[in-house]
Amino acid sequence: MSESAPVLTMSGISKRFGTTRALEDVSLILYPGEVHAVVGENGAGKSTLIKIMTGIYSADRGSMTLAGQKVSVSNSAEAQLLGIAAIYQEPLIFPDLSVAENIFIGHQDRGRIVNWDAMNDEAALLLAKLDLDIDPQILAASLTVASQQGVEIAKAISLDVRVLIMDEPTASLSAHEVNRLFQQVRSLRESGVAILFIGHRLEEVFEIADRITVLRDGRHISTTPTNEVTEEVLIQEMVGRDVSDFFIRTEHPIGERVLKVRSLGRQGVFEDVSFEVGEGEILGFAGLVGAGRTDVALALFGVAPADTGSIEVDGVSVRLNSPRDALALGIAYLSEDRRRLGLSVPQSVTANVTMATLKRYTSSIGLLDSIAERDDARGLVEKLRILTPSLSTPVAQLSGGNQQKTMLAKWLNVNPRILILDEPTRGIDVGAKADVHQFIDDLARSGIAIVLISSDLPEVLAMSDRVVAMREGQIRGIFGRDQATQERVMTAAVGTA
Amino acid sequence: MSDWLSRHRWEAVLLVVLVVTIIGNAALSPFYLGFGNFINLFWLSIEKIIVVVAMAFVIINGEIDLSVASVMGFSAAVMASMQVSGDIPFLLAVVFGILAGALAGLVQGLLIARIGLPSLVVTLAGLIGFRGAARVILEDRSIGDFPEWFDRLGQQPLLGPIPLALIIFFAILAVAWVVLERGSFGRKVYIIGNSADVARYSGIGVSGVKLRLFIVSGLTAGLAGVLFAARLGSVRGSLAEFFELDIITMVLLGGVSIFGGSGTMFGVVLAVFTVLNIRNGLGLANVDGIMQTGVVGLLLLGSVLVPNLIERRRTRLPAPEP
Amino acid sequence: MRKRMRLAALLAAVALVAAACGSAAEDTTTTTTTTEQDTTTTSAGVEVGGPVVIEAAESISALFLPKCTNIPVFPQANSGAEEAAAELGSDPASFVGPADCGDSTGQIEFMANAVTQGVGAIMVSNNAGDELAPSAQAAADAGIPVVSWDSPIPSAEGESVFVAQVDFDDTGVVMADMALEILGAGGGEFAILSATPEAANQNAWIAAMESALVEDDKYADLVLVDTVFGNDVAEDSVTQALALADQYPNLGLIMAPTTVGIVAAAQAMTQEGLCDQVKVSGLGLPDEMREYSLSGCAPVFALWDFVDLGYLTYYVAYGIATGQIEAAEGVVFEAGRMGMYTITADPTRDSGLRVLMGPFTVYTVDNIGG
Amino acid sequence: MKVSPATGMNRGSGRLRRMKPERVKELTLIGIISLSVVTFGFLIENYLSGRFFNRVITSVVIVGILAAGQALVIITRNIDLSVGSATGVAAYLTGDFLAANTSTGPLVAAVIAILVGSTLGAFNGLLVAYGRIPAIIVTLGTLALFRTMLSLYSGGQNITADTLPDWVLQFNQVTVVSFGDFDIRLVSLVAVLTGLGLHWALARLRWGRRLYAIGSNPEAAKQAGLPEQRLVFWAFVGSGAFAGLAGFMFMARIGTISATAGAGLELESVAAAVVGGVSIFGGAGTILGALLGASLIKTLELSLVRLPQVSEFWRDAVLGILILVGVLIDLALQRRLSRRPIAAARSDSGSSPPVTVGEHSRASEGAPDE
Repeated sequence: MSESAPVLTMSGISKRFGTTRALEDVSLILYPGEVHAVVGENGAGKSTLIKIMTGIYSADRGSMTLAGQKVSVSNSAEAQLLGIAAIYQEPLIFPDLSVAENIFIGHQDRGRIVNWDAMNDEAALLLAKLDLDIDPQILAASLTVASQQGVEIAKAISLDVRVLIMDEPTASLSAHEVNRLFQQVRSLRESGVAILFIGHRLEEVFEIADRITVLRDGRHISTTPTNEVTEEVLIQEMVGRDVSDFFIRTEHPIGERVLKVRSLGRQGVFEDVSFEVGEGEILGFAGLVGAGRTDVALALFGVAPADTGSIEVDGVSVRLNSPRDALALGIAYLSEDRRRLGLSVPQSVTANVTMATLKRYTSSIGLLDSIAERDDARGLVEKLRILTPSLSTPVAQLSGGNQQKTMLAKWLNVNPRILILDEPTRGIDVGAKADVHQFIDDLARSGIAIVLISSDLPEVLAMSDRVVAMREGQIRGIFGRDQATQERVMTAAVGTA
Repeated sequence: MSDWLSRHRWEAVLLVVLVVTIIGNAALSPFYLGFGNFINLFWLSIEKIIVVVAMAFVIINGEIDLSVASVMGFSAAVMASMQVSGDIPFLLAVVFGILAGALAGLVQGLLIARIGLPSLVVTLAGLIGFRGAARVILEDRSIGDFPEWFDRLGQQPLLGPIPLALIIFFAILAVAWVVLERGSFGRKVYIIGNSADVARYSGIGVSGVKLRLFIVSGLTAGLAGVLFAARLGSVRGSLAEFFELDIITMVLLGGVSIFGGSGTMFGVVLAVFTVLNIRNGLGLANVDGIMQTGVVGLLLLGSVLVPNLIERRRTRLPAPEP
Repeated sequence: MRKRMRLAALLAAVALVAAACGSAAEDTTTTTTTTEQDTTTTSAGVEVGGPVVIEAAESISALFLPKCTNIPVFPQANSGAEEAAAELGSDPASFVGPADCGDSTGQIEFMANAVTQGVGAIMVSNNAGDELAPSAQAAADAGIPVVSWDSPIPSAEGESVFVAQVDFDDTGVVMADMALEILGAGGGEFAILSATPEAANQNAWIAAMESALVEDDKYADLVLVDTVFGNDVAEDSVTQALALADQYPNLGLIMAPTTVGIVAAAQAMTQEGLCDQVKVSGLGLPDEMREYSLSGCAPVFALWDFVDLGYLTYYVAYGIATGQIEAAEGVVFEAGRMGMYTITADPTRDSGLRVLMGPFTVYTVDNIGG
Repeated sequence: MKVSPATGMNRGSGRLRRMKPERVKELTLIGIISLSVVTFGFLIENYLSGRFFNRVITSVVIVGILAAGQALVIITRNIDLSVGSATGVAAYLTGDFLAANTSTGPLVAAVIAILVGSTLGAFNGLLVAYGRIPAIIVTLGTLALFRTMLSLYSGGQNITADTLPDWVLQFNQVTVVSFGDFDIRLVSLVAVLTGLGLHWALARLRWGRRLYAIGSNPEAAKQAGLPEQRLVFWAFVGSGAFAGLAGFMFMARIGTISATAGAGLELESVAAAVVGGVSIFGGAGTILGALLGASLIKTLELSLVRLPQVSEFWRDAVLGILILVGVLIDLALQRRLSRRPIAAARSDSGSSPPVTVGEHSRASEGAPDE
C-alpha cells in the first residue's frame, strides 16, 4: 500500500432519488497504486457512488477532491479529462469499430488525422502490455466479452487514468478470464493507478484488493485493509442485520413435485442442473451474479431453451421454446430487469397487470373486458398494497417498489403453478421488501411452487424450504432448511475453502 | 379532467389548433360552414385518411410502412387489369384487387416479422417495387369503363349526401378505435411498440402481431386503392403516387411517436381533422397547392418541436401551468 | 338568372352590329363559321342571332386551374387570362393548382373547392384522363361551366367546351413536317421522347403523328424507331435522350412533344457533342429553346402561344358564365383582340365541343429572337 | 463460467475475419457491377463501348454525390430525406445568381451552390441535433418546406439555358483525359474526388471516425465524451453541402432549371447508400460503398433502358427488388462475419431480437425511481 498522498477523496457524499436514499454521508479515499474494493448488497449504493465519480449523477451534498484539488464532474468526458475512467460489466464498446479505434476514439490529443499504422502499433503495444492476444485491427464486435473488457482496460491505460473504476468487471467472465483480468489489474496497480473495484465474489475481492470498503443501505460501514478482515466479518457487515430481521417462512406441508429438472444444460452457460420443486415449496437459488441462475430460469421460461437435459411438469416431459409455451404450462418468470423485460412503463397499472393474461379478458370478437381487467387489477393492487394514484396511472410514475409489486401482480394474475422469481426485491426499499416476502409466503401456502433466485443471501435463507447453491454454471450443493446456514451456502456459492 | 389533460397534452393542443382552424376558416370563408363542404372536406382525402388509420397501428407498433401509396396503386392496377381481361365478374376483380394489397402486406410483413429486416428498408423497397409492379401491369394504359354501379358507388352519395367511402372510413375508424383502445390486439400493439422484449417475456407473439399488422396495412391500402379507383372512375399506374408522405405526416401529427409505443386514435383523428380543415381552408382561400404542402410540412416540424421545447421548459420550471 | 340571360341577349344583339364591322376572323375559323351563322335559340328561349361579341358584363369569380403552377407555360397562360379579365372588367380568376403536374387528385380538390365557393366558371388544363370527369360533372350539376384548355377531359363529361390550342391532328402533321424538314427528303430514323406513358395530350399527338406518317407518302422515308418516356423530369429525359442516341447509331432526330423533354434532349445532345448527328425538335418554349435554336441543335420546333390560349379561354368561360354565349355547336363569338371563333364538335374526341385556337407558331433561328 | 452467446468466441477463417465487412461489401458490389456489365454486353448490341462508359459515369454524378452525403448522415444513425429538395434549391438559386452575374466562373458558382446546400443542411442539423427531433420527421418536413420556399421564390419561372453563362452548358462535356472512346469527364472526376475525399475523411479524420462511433453505439459515444450533438449537426451540414454540389452538377447537366428540380432524388440517394452497404442502423458502411451503390443502380438503369425486352415499366420494380437483395446480402454478411445479434444490439430496429441472455443487467442496482 502506498504512503503517498491520496489521489481521490470523496467526502460526505449524499444522494437521494425522490424518497429513496441512495447515499448518505459516504466518504472514501483512494491512494495511487492501490486496489480498493467496494462491496455491499444490491442497493447498498455502489453504483450511485461510481456514477457520481464519473459525473453521470451529481451529488446532493459532499465534495470530491482529485490530487488535492476540489473538482466537480458533470459528464464522463470531463471525468476522463481528469483521469477518471470506468469499466462496466457490460463493456461499452463500438461494435463497428476496430479494437485500436475503440481504444483511441475518445482521445482529444491525437490530432485531427488518424494515423492508422501508428494507432495500430500503439494499440498492439498496449494490448501486449496487458498480455492480451487481440489483433488491434479486428472489429470489436467479434470479440468475447472478456476481450472487450481487455480493450476497455487498454483504453483506460491509454488515457493515462489516475483512477480506474471497475464495476463488476468479472461478472461475465470465466475463471481463466478472471485470472487474466487480475494480472492486468496488478500491472496497472504497479504503474500507480488507483483502482476502485466493485465485486460480488468475495473470493475475488480477497484476491485482488488491498483495502475493502463496505457499504450498506447507502451508508459507509467500514474500510479495512484486506489482510485484517475475514470473509465472515465482511458478510456480517454487508448484511448488517440478523437473518431474524427477515420474514421467516412458516412451516407447512409440501405437496406433489410439480417441476422436475434433469441434467439441464446449455452450451457454455450452465450444465448438469437437476432439481425438483414441489407444490407450496420455495426453492431458493443462491449464488453470485453470473453463476448461471438466471440462465436456468430463462431455459425454464422458454426464452433461451436448454440444449441438453429434460424438464418435466406434472410428470410429463415438456419442450419449452418460448414464453408462450411456458405460460401455457403455468410457468411464470418475474425478471430481474424490470424496465427492459418486465414492465411497459408508459402503460397503465391495469395494462401491465393484465399484460400476460390478455387472452382471459378477450371476448370472442377480440375486445377486452375492461371491467374484469380493472377488477382483477384492483384486487391485486389491494392485495399487494401497490401505492398508485389510480389504476390508469402509467407505471412510469410509480416508485421502484411499487413497480416491482406491479410486475409481481402481473405474474400472479397468470395464476401460475410454478413461479420463478428473479431478484424479486432488488432495489426496493425495506418496507416494500417485507411486503414482497409476505406475498411470497402466501403464494407458497396457496400451493404454488416457487423458485426464488436472489443474490441477497439472508433473504434466500429466510424464505426458502431448500436452497440450491450455484457457481459457474453448476449446482454446488442443495441444502435443506435446517442445513442451510449462511456460511455453508456462501462457501458453496463463492467457492472458497 | 386534469388527469386526462396531463396524459393527453398533445391531444389538447391539437384540439385547440383544430378549433382555431375551424373558427378561422369560418371567419375567412363564407363557404366553409356548409354541410356540403364538410362532406367534401373528408371525401377529397378519403383514401388517404383510411390508410392513416392503419398506419397509426403500424407506427405505434414501432414500425413504418412507406409502401402504402404504391400498394394502393398496385391494388387498383390489379383490379383494373382483371376488368380489362374481362374473364371474371367485376366484383371478383374488386376482391382480387383488395387481396393483392393484402398479399403485398404479407410479403413485406414476412420479411420484417420473420426474417427481421428493418421495416424502413423493406417498405422503401416496397414503395419503389409495388409502384413498379403497377406500371408493369398497366403500362401506359388508363383503364376506365368500370361497371356503372362501381362508378356510382365511388362518385355519388350513398346515404343521403354521404358517399360510400365516407361510411367506410368512419366504420374502419370506429373499428380501429375500439380495437386499439379496447381490443386485445391493440393492447399488444402498444406493448410491443414500447418494448418487444417485454412483450415476448409476457408471452405475446411479437412476430405474429407484426405480420398481421402489415397484412392489415396492405389490405387497407388495397381497399383504399380500389375506392380511389371508384372515385376517379379510372386507374393509371401513377394512382396515389406520393400519398405516403401525407399519410405519415398525419399520423405523426396526431402525437404518435415515431419510436412506437405511444399515441392515441383520438390524437390521430384530431390530426386528420386539423390537416383536412387547414387544407380546406387554404383551398377555399385560393392558396396554391405547393403552399399547402409547405404549411403541412411546417405543422409536422412544429408538432414535434413545440412539445419538445415545452417539455424542456417544464423540466426547468418548478410548477407547470395548469 | 332568366333576367340576366335576357340582358345578355340584348347585349349580344348590340354586339352583332359591332361584329359586322369588326375585325377579320382568322383563317382557321372563318372557313367553318360561315355556314353556322344561322339564328339559334338558347335553352332560355331567347333568340340569339349571329356572332356574339363577348363584352364586359358583370364581374365573375373564376378558377384558372393549370396542370401545375411550376411549369412556365401555365403562368403565361394565366397572364393571358388576366389580360382578358381586365378587358372584360372582371376579377382576375384565381390561379392555383397542384404542386406536381400529373397530380389529378390535387386538381380534383381545387375543383371541388371552387364548386363550394360557387365560382362563375372553372377553366382547367386536365392533368390526367377521365379522373377529372366526376368533378367536372359535379361542377356542371351546380351550374358552373367547366371550360377545359390545353388538355381536355377525354370523355367530355361535365365539360362545356374545350379550348384547343391547336388541332390535335394538326399537331401530328406539324411534327411530321418538322421531322421531314430536319431529316430531309431522303428521310431517316427518328425517335419520340414523350412525357409520361399516361399523358393524354402527348399520346394523342403521337398517335396523330403516327397516322400522318402512314397516310401521306411524302413521309414514307421517315422511320420512327422508338418512343420513350422521360416522365417530364429533366434528369430522366436527359438519360432517355442519350440512350436513344446510343442505341440507334443512325438516329437523326429526337422529337419531343413536351416542353420539358425537348429542352432536356437539346441539352443532352449539346452536352455530349451529338448535335451534328442528332437534331432535336418538338414542342418547346422559345425562351427555353433559344440557346439550342441558335446553336443549330434544335433548328425548328413549334408551339402555340400560351398567353393567347389563356386569353381566349377566359373569354370563352366568361361568355358562357355571363350567358352571352352558349356552349353549343355552331355558336360563333368574338373574343377581344383574337377575333372570331366558332364552337364545333370536337373531331378528336367521341363527344364534346371545341373551340380551336391555332395556329402553331413554328420557331426557327429566324423568329426566335435573342 | 459463462459466455454470452452474443459475443462468444468466433474464430472464423482468419483472412475473412481480418477483412472488414465493408471491404467485402465493396468487392461484392464491384463484382456485381462487372457481372451485370458483362451480362448486358451479351444481350445488347454496341453495349460495351466507350460511349456507354461515358454515359454511366456522367449520369451517376448527381446520385453519387447525393449518396455520399446521405451515407454521411446514415452512418450517424440518422437519415436525410430533404436532399432532393435541397438539390433543387441549390440548383435554382445558383442558376438565378449566374443569370444575373454572367461573368461568374464555375468555381464561384460551385461555392455558392455548396453554401446554399450547407445552409439548408444546417437547418436540418439544428433541429435534429439540438432540437432533438427524429431525423426522419425533420427531413420529411423540410422536404416539403424547402420545395415550397423554392416554388414561391421561382414564381413558376424556370431558369433557362440562354440566360446562363456559356460555360454552364459545356461544363458537363469538359473532358480531362481520354483513353480512346473512354472519357474521363471533369464532372465525374469532381464527383469521384469529392466522394473519395469524404471517404478518406471518414476513414482517416478523427471527426469521421467519431461519426462512425456515434452511429455504432450512441451510449458508448456519450460515455466516451464525444460531442454527439455537434458531430450530428455537422454531418447534416455535410449532407447539405453535398446536396448543394449535386445542385451545381444538376444545373450544369440540365441547363434549364425548374422549381421541381431534383424531386425524387432523396429516395434514389437512400437506395444507393443502402445498396452500397451503408447500414441503415448507423455505424457501418463507407462512402466508396455508397458511390458503388449509386454506380450499380445507374448501370442497371441505363442498361435496362437499352434492353428492348425489358419495358420502360419494369425499371421501378427491378430497382425495388434490387434494394431488397442488397439489404438481404448485407444482413447475411453481417450475421456471418461478426455473428453479432444485429437486432439485439440495436433495439430500435424493432425486429425480433435474440434476447441477450445473462444475469448481467446494466445499472439495475439501486435504480432510482422516476
